[in-house]
Amino acid sequence: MNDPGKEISRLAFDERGADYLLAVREEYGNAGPAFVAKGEDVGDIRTDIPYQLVTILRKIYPYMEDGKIAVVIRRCEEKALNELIKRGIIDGDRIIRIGLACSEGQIEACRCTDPVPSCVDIGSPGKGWNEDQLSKELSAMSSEERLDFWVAQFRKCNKCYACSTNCPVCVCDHCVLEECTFVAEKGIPPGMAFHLIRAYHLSDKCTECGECERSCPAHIPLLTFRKMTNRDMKDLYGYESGDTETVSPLLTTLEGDLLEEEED
Amino acid sequence: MQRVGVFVCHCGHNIGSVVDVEKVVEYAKQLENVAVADHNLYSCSEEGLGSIKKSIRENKLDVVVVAACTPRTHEPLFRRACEQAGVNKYLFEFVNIREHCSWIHAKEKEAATEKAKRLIAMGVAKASLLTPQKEGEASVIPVAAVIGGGIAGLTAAASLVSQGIETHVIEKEARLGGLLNNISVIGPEFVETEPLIRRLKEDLERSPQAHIHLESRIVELGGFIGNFDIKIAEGAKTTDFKVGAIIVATGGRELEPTNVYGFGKIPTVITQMELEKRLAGGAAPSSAIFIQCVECRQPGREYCSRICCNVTLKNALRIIRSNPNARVTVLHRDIMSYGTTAERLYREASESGVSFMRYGLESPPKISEKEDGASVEVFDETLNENIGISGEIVVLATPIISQEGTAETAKLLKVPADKNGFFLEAHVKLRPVEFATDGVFICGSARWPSHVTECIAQGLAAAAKAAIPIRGGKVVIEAITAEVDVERCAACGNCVLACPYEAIEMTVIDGKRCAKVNEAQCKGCGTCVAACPNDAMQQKGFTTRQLGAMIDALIKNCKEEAVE
Amino acid sequence: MTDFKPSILAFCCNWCSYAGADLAGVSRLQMPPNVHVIRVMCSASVKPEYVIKAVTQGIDGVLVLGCHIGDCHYLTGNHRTAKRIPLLQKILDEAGIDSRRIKLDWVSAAEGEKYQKVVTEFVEEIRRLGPNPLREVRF
Amino acid sequence: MKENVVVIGAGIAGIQASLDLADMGFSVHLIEKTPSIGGHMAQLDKTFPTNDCSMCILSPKMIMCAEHENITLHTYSEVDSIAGDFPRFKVGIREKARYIDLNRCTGCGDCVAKCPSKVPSEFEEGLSIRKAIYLPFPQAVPRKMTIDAENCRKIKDNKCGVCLKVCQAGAVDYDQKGRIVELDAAVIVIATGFDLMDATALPQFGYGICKDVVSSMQFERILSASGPTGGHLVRPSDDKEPVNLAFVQCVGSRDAKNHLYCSSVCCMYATKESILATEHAPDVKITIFYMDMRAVGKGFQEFVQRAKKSHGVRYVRSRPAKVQQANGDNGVLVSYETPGMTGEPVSEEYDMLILCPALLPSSSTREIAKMLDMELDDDGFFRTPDIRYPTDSSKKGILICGFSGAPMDIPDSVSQASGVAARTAELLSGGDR
Repeated sequence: MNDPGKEISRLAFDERGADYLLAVREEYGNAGPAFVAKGEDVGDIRTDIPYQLVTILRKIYPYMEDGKIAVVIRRCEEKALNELIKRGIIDGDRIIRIGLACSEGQIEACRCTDPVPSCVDIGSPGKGWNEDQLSKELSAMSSEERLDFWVAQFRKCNKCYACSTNCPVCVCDHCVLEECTFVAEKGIPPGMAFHLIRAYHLSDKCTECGECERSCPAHIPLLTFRKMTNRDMKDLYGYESGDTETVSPLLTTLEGDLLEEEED
Repeated sequence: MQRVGVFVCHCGHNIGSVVDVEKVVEYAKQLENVAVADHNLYSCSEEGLGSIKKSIRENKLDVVVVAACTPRTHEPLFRRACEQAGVNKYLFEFVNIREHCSWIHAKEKEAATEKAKRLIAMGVAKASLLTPQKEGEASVIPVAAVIGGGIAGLTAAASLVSQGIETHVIEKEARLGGLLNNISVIGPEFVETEPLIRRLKEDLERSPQAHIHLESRIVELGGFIGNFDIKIAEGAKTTDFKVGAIIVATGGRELEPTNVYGFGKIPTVITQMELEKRLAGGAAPSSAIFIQCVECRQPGREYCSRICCNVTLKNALRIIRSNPNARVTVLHRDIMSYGTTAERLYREASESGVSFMRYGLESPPKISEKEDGASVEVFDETLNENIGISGEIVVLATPIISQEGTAETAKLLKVPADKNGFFLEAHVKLRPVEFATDGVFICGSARWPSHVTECIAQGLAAAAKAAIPIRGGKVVIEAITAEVDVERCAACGNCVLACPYEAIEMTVIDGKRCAKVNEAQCKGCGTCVAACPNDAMQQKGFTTRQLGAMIDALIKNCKEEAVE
Repeated sequence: MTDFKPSILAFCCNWCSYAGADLAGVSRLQMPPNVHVIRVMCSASVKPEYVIKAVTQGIDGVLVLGCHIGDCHYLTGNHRTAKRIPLLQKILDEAGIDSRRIKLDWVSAAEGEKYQKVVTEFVEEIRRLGPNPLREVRF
Repeated sequence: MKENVVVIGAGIAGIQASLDLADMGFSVHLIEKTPSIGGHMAQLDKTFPTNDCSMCILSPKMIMCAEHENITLHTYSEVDSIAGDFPRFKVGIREKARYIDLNRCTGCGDCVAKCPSKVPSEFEEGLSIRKAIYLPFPQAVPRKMTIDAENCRKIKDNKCGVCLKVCQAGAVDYDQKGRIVELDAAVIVIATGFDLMDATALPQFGYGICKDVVSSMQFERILSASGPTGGHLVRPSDDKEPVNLAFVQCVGSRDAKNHLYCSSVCCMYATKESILATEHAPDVKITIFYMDMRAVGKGFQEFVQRAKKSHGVRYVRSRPAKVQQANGDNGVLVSYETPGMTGEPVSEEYDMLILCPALLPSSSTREIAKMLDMELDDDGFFRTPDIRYPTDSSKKGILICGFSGAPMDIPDSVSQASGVAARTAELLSGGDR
């Protein structure tokens, strides 16, 4: 593999006029997000690590008063970015996108159905996954079996909040899951409500990046739960998270003439 | 620690004969935060209220819970009693154990008693977390603006001025009068329009309270009830002023027929407006054919524009009156002469020789040009055959359509328009001259095609609605509004989109982006609260902690029962 | 399961369904004593979080009742309710919580009988479903 | 000092006028002859064209009237006398004896449960019964009982007295006397509304002869979820669900022999009732006999289209000539001519027939006109002579709104009612134009 850093640096600074670059860099044997100003050495850029740079972007953005920021983004990150732009949290005009197509292996790991960014700069477009095997199995189960499955899974939760901390679209600083207004049980594990409320909150913005599942130390199949909720959202309202135009159906009125009563 | 007092009502036999009130009182006494629990035969009677007030004072109660009937009728009464005893009226919680318990479980005394306990436990849980609230007030600039100087707008303005209220009239044309400038006589009583408009104009022109802006339009508008900022372009210059209320009276206009019935090709095929002009000039034709419902009441434009039949009846009679031998035919689909005088006009027209023929939407009249006019072939539903008629002129009765620029006005004022482009009032039945946005009102044909008398009545109605906050000098801001915890708010914008009243906007406070509720516009529905993911948005009197505590109380109860 | 006493929560909007419940009372329409009403200003203020809180801790069923579409006192508040609750039901189903434990319906201020019917049928439904399994689950 | 305004009639027009006048700061006295405010609108199941629940939207306004600090309700009261001129009228209000201490009655209804005397309910248009001590309907304002002396055994025959015994609030007072309240009023607003024409005067339509012929207001109650049948669509003769219904428009109106005018609202409410009926009983077939389909308001034409297309309502342009009992006791036989010059006589059988009678100026309209020596127009409505002031009567300071001036629907009545408030403010601020 030739060094993607050069190409990314060229795209970001020379071709697209960025002032900064946000990318994943390896340093001293550790890979992590790196924020590089124009003119600095970009170092050893890695594109094979599924890191959600948008999460970092969202966190540093309020402190960036000006300048254009180039970000290396996968399709899922691109969608997350769109969700943030739609909500006015990030100004899209200040972001330069460098599209990264995921590898076959990465697509498989995420059971990803939508792996190709709108503009591919790095990597070659792979084919999306059709279906998440586990969610298929769960759907085939009886309600009781499904409940048993999830109760067993959620019992493993040690309430570390890695899922929400690393989520690119979890935008709140103060999370209701840290309090007991809705989640009653104090202590660990936190019970079903914790995970259901998270599912509901993410229903109109989750991009299936899989970061929650990857970062879960208890190996709860959270990405499967996300995919199931997203499918519901699509079935009910034809809504898919990730573009800047469509407003969440949960916030808008029903279609049709307001003068007419819904026929039921 | 709040000191809660619980008062359980027997309501004579209504509650007492089903629910064991004494038992419930004993139960209430041991609930957390309850300082005192008592019962009354009728809590709402003078004696009942007196004993509650006495108990509030003697037991130094912070919060009052009454378990009785429904808050929908009795809450104001108990709130007043709380206030009289020195407790903020929002530190009161009503538990309904009559409509929602004793009356609907009349045969299950024990179960009803248990349910009453649970309901009271829930009420006490919420009450313990209540906080005092206060209705706010905002001052109102004692000036009104009327957009549109037609009959509806002029009436509204003249009424406001005559009530002593300073009023701006914003008219886009170079003179006042609107559509009536082109109509000399109006039906059904054949009243001349010129003196009508002239007197209204004179009323305004001689009053120092009236400001007339001709050739003007609004370019910017901000603010809310009591305090709107308006910028208008008046000819070449711009003017700013502030008003407390706005009346929209932009009217409607006659639809210019497209390529139907030979309009534009056959010179004797004219519009109703053109006929008005000719009749005003004294030129009555010797024969005329009116075609009703031109380009309306059909797919694409389904509505009936209400006034055209009566306009035709008026003009048909004007022709007959000036020339009793004139042949006048009205081709119609239904004659819409509703009410008293219009129906008499219809009768008079029939009796004076105007012939009325019904045509169906599926077989519209066909027109061809003739040397001295036009001839019309129409399928006569009564005779069940095609017949031919000729007339010196053919008058097309087209509908009133929405005014040019309605979409822009709607956008500036943040008010809705319906699918036909007419403004959409707050409630089609009971709030015909109001918009959902407080302080903005609507009248005349901008809302729906209306007769002159209807426009005048609506103009007066809008003037009344606009005058109410101005006369009061202030508007009361609901106590039960939404409020944002700025510290928590993640500025995700959900609430802004969810609010049915556009009462929330994004702002920056101390460098932090966050939502802001405009309390003057908030109606306290709580839609935004449910949309907020992290509890930053709260509805006063219905906070998530308060409702959460109610749910907790029921959960606790059902767990205890399970243990039993 | 004869001694199963379902614990049911109902959210009623102040303007229509609470008034409909009142009318049921005024008309002395009898119904099972398992439903506990929480009055809210609009069905759109019912946070799905409340429903989740209740069902995950053992409440057997939750009713959300609002004005009919078009009748909302707050113009279009209930339109949001009409979207949120079906999604919530799906999410609960995915987790194995029977979504029939949640019901959204519209009851106007004149529909005392409808209120009775909704309550009665819902209680019957919950009886059929049996106690909420999460009442027993200890985490 | 707040000026007094007396509003006569507490239907929707009177209620709206009172609320706006009160919000403007006038001291309003609202007079209503029945025990509760609300008028005809309270009887309606839904309102066209949105099918909004009528009580849902009216009841908050009724409660607001009762709660408003500037409004005094005089229910079960009538105007006894009016003297003087603008702005100094003297109004005598006759508060009829209710035999109930309004300060004590809590509206609990214990007395109603025990009262043995049953009377046809006016509110339910005679389709169900009420007691001699009663609340006219559940949402009544004020929520206070009334004893109807004509039917009370205690007052009439000095027997019974059970309500006194069961009333724990001590509110029953058989010796209560009516009284006259004298008021000064600057302005008087008349909102006396309409009465349905009694269709027994038109025997050809079978009302009062065939059991299954009902008036539109009766049908409205049958459709109402809180009505006598609990919202079940059944016909009177055998309580069975009708399969085939017909409406007759313009019964006694647009008719040279009876009332010339058009009542303005019947086409639309018949359409509404048709849609509602098919919602109650999806298989029911509906025919509307009409003369002109007057659907002139916002959304009305679309409403009629919806009735035709989605609810299968058949509109027939013809006025039935005769309605007779069908075979047996149930149903009716309607004879009419098909539209057109060569109209064929047809007879059709219907399970139930609904008449839409002329809506007449209410009886109070005539009484008040007489009392004030005011002009009525040829149709019996109050005359409003000057087009510039469509709510001003022929007498200065006496204003007219709603149906008492001319037939109109609810939004027009409400507009006029608000308009009256503006005119009052104009008249009383001296800036008369």
